[in-house]
Amino acid sequence: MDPSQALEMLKNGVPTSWYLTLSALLFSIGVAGFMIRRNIITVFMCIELMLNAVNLSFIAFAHQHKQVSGHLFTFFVMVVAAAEAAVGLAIILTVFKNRSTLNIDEINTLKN
Amino acid sequence: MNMLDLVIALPAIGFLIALLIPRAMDNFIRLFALGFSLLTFVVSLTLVMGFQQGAAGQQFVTNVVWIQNPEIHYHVGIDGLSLWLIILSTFLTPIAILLSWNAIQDRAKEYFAFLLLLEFGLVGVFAAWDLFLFYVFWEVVLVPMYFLIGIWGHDRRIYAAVKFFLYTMAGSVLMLAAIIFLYTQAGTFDYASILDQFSTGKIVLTHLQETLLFLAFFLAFAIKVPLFPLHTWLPDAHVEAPTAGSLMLASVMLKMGTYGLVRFCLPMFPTAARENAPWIVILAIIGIVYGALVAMVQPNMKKLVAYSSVSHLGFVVLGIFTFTQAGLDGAVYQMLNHGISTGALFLLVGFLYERRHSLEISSYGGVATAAPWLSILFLITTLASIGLPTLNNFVGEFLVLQGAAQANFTWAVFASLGVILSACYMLWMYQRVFFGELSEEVKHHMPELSLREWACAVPLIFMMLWMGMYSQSFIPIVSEQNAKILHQGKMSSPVRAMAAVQGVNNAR
Amino acid sequence: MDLFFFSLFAFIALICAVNVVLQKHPISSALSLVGVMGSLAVLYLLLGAEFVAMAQVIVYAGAVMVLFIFVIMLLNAGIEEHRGRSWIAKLLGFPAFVALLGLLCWFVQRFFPNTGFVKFGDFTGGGAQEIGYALFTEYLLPFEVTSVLILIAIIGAIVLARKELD
Amino acid sequence: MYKLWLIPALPFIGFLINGIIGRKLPKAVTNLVAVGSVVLAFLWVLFVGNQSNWGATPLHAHYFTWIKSGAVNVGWDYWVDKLTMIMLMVVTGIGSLIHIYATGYMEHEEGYYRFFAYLNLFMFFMLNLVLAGNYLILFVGWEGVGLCSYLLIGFYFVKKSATTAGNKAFIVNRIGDFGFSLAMFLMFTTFGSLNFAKVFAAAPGKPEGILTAIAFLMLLGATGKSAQIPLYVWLPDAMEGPTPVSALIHAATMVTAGVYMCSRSSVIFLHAPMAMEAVALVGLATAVFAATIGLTQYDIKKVFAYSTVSQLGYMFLGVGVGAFSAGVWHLMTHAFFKALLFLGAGSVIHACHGEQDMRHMGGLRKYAPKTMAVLACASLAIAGFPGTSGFFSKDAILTAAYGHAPWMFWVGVVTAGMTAFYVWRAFWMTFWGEYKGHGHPHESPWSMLGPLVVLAILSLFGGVLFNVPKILEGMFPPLHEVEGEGMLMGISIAAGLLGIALSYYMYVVNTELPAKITAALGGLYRLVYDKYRVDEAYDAAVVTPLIEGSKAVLWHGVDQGVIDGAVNGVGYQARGIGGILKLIQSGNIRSYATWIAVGAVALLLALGAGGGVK
Repeated sequence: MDPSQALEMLKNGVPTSWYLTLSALLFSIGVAGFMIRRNIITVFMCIELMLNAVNLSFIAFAHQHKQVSGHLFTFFVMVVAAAEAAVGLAIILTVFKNRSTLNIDEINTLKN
Repeated sequence: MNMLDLVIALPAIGFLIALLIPRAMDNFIRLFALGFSLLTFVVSLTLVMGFQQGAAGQQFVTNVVWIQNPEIHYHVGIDGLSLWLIILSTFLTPIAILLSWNAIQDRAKEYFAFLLLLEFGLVGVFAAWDLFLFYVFWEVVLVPMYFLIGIWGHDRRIYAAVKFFLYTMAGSVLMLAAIIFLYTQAGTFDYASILDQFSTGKIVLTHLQETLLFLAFFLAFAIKVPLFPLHTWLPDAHVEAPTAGSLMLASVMLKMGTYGLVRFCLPMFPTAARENAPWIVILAIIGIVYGALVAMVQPNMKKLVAYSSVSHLGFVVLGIFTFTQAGLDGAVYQMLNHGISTGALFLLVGFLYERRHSLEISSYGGVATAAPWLSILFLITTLASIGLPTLNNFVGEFLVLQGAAQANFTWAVFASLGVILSACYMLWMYQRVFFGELSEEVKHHMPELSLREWACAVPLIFMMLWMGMYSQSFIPIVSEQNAKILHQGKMSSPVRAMAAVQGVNNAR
Repeated sequence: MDLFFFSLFAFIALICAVNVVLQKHPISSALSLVGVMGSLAVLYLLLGAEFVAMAQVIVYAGAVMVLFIFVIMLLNAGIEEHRGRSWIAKLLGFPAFVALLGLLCWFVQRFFPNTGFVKFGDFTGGGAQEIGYALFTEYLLPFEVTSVLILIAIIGAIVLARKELD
Repeated sequence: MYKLWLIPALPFIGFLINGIIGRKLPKAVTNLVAVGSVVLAFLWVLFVGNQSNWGATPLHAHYFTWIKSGAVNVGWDYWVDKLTMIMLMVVTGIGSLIHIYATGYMEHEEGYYRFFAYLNLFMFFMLNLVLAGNYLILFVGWEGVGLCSYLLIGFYFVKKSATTAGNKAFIVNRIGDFGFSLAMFLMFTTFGSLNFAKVFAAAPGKPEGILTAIAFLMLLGATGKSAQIPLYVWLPDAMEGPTPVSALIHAATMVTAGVYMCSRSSVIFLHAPMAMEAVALVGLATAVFAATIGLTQYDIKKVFAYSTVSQLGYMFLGVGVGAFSAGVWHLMTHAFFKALLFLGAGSVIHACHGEQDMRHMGGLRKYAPKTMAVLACASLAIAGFPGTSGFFSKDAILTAAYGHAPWMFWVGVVTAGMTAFYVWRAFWMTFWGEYKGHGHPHESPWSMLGPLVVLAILSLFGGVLFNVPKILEGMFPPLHEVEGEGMLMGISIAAGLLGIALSYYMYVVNTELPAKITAALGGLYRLVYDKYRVDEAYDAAVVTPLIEGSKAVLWHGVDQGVIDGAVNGVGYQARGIGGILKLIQSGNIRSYATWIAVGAVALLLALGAGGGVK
């Protein structure tokens, strides 16, 4: 496929796979952030980032299949994310009150 | 709803009510548990009254659907094999409760509730006629016993409880697998229907399948029996368990294994059972002699009795796998005998423990001077245990050995060694505990039996004499059932007669 | 047109996402995350998901991120203290990350080679009406369940937050 | 019909009364119950005998089915024939006398009621043994008397030696019972029944091999109960029990049960010649062996104990050579004179305040002349003095032995000489010379002496009064006439008289001589004095290895080492693997995330390699 041909095709719009690729990239960035950051709030934001990446896939597939279900899943994910954010942040507050740190490396009560 | 259902239900109801009684009402819980178990016992006696000798199949049957899919029935019923074992359970539970009266002060409510739950499970195991139901009851029994050992036991109770639990689970998992396999073949868990399908040839197993299924069942039961070399959980569990726990464990729970062998292994897999009999019998005989020898050198009374159980249960397994009428009858009778006499031994050891707070033989001596009646009861029990004629064990041992002699005389020769050794270890222990000079410590801790203790011991002693002197009250219905089992296994008498001749030849 | 908008907002989203991860201060991360969400909302619009795009802006970029910023402020979270990472992480971290990215892209391309094209206006089923219809017919039960979930979350948050009052 | 059950039931009732409420009863009542029940049983035996022509036509009674399972069907059956009748008379008769004696002997003992309860229980079981109509009921009595023997040997249960002796008796007997029970199993598989009548009717037609096996196993049982080589070791130790017990159980009745059983099973033995030979050899060997030990002992009861073993050997010799009736005859006369010897010894011990060592006695003829007189009667009888009871029975056995194999006769004669020697040695050491003990010896009360006098009369004239071979005519093969019977008789009389004379010379005339002889014999004497160290040999060869082996190898080795080791090993392995896997659970969230990521990537790779989801 030569470039001109490709450009011609792009007139029709953007391939869905590009959206999916973007979603994958965002997701990977989220994973990387989750793994390298220590601040619990930032880690939390990386999770949100991953959720958003997944949402994007849902929407892209919804468009692809011309179905509304994907939107609804996204909707539910948002609800869950909102609930999670509320509870999660409340937990962070409590943890911070008890241990005066936001560094997840120090929050390792699960060990043993 | 018939009397059998009532016997199964009463302990369960008692268990639930006991849980609702406030913790503070300690004595009421004891009375309640005793009353309920006695009631159960009385109701269970109506089973004996109503049992019709000579009737075909089981009696007091209830068969209702319990779970729709897969179809599992609440199918219970009794026959000559299970009747006495159920009576044994209901007979011993009140005694177990009564003997724990003062010994258990800590968490009395749960303790007595667990005893009732145990009774529920035991009666259920012996009554269940649906393989799945059987398995459920089998596991129900495990739970209260685990806690009885783990909470109210002695120093190493956790180790013992876990060992007991894991050993038994290891076996029963295999049994579950076998039960499920049978379900895939027969399309039902109903034991009567499965047996029927076997006999009409609807289920045909390959030789390998039959052997594997037999082994799966056998292993579960052999661990419970326990058969050498799967017995090492028993001494630990006995030593650590509270007295009532040891009593129920030795007297009834071990019988679950031997009951299973007779109930399931022989009728369902007759060929595999017969093929595997030689090595099983050898293990049983090793168990008889080995258990006796190890019992002889135990410094701890409960361990000694535990190893003696290994020896005695060896006789039961031996009897079962002789495939003779006498051997099988003797084995079943020996189950009951062992329940009574070893139960009594644990009971009396428990009395000693309550007085002196030690299970070591060496911390006793001269008890006969301080507590003559206790010594006499112990002596009678000891004699029953070593198989003195006119006491119960003799009848069972005689029949088992007679059966073994008919099957293969060499077996009888080696198994009889156990009879000699049993006298060695029991009398030696008796001498060291009861005879000799009375030491100061023993003297001050050895009151004579209390009324409650008499009430516990006398029924057992009475049963020893009754079962030893007039076995005809018990054996005929057992015999009838065993004849059916032998017949189902198509083990015709010519085969046995040949085996008998062979045995005679071997002896020459 | 599509290509332009896609490229622009995809680029913004990626930059912001990288920023979320790389910024030392949580506040910066949070603001970058708002950027990601905003640009995603535009992409949703491109995909014909009007309702979701609005919800994204209102719920995510608005409510959730405000919550984050509240917490950051409340805790006065500063720059995270930096400690040395293990040499394995240093050595393998970045290559592994690139490998992961590559793997995912390769996957997308491999398994979805001939997907269709996204053209604004091709799909109009994402309006509030359609969503609402689906929500109250086919997805009624999950919808109700989410409401319970939200309720639980509220109560949970209150309970957790109450604790610090004692 | 004749209410045979009443015979054992009477002592049993006595046992129940004394055993349960005996502690609260006054001594007179205890005496009455104990003695009365046995005397009544004796009277009932006489009544039954009188009514039934002394068992000439056997009586049979079936009370209830005891054990029934398939073909095994054993009833509680009694069977009375002439042999039973003799045994019943001996047991209840001598039992009554010894009970009366014991009321005097045990008067000052603790646990008086307990003693009589045991004694009555013993009578119950012993009567069961002799009345039994099948082998299993016989076995009931057999084991039951063993139990009572155990209880009575260990009567002074505070003494360790007594209880150990009791255990030894029980366990050694158990080894015998092992043989007996195997004999029963084999018998049942062969004959399909344990009933005497059925077994004896069927026995002649069965192959000799099986009958020999049964007979050998029965012999093993008999050697246990009747203290023959190799299981005789318990009987000398059994003298730890009170003296009436030694007299009743360990001399007159229980220990003869083996002889009784062999005679009872004569049909089987007669068809198993090899076993017969073995019985004779065992009996003869035991007779000599025990007699040599008897020569050296100083404890008066031990002397008589070895004498019992030796005399039981005689009975077995009689049975073995086919002279069953002679064996039973000797059983009876031995019951008379040996009971008397023991009771007399008891009287002597009583007189000497519990002293049993003959070296601390002597000169008692001045203090206890009546005891001396009765003991002289018994000693004459056991020495085979012409006309006494022992003379007839022993002579019958020796004559039969000569008919079987002359060398057996000669060994028997030598034994007879030794017997006369050691019994009279005891007699002289006790009654002649000077008193060397402590305190003042005294004569025993009449409650003790009365039975002694009766027994003395029986010892002297029992052989004439009861001609057992004549009574039992027809039950057993007749005793063969032997050429030169008169000469044989003369030889055995001479041997007995020689023994008496030698003992008189050594222990009355020339009292220095024994010490010189023992010094000359040296090690040999020590060996005999230490009873050939058989107990020690058994200990070293059987008991110690069994106990130590069980402890070290079976318990610690197999049980705790191998089996539990394997079980716990599985547990430890599981724990070890868990310990390694535990490292993953570091508690560090980011490492968890890494693991998840790794897992996801692995999944993707797998999917990619597999060609994706279809």
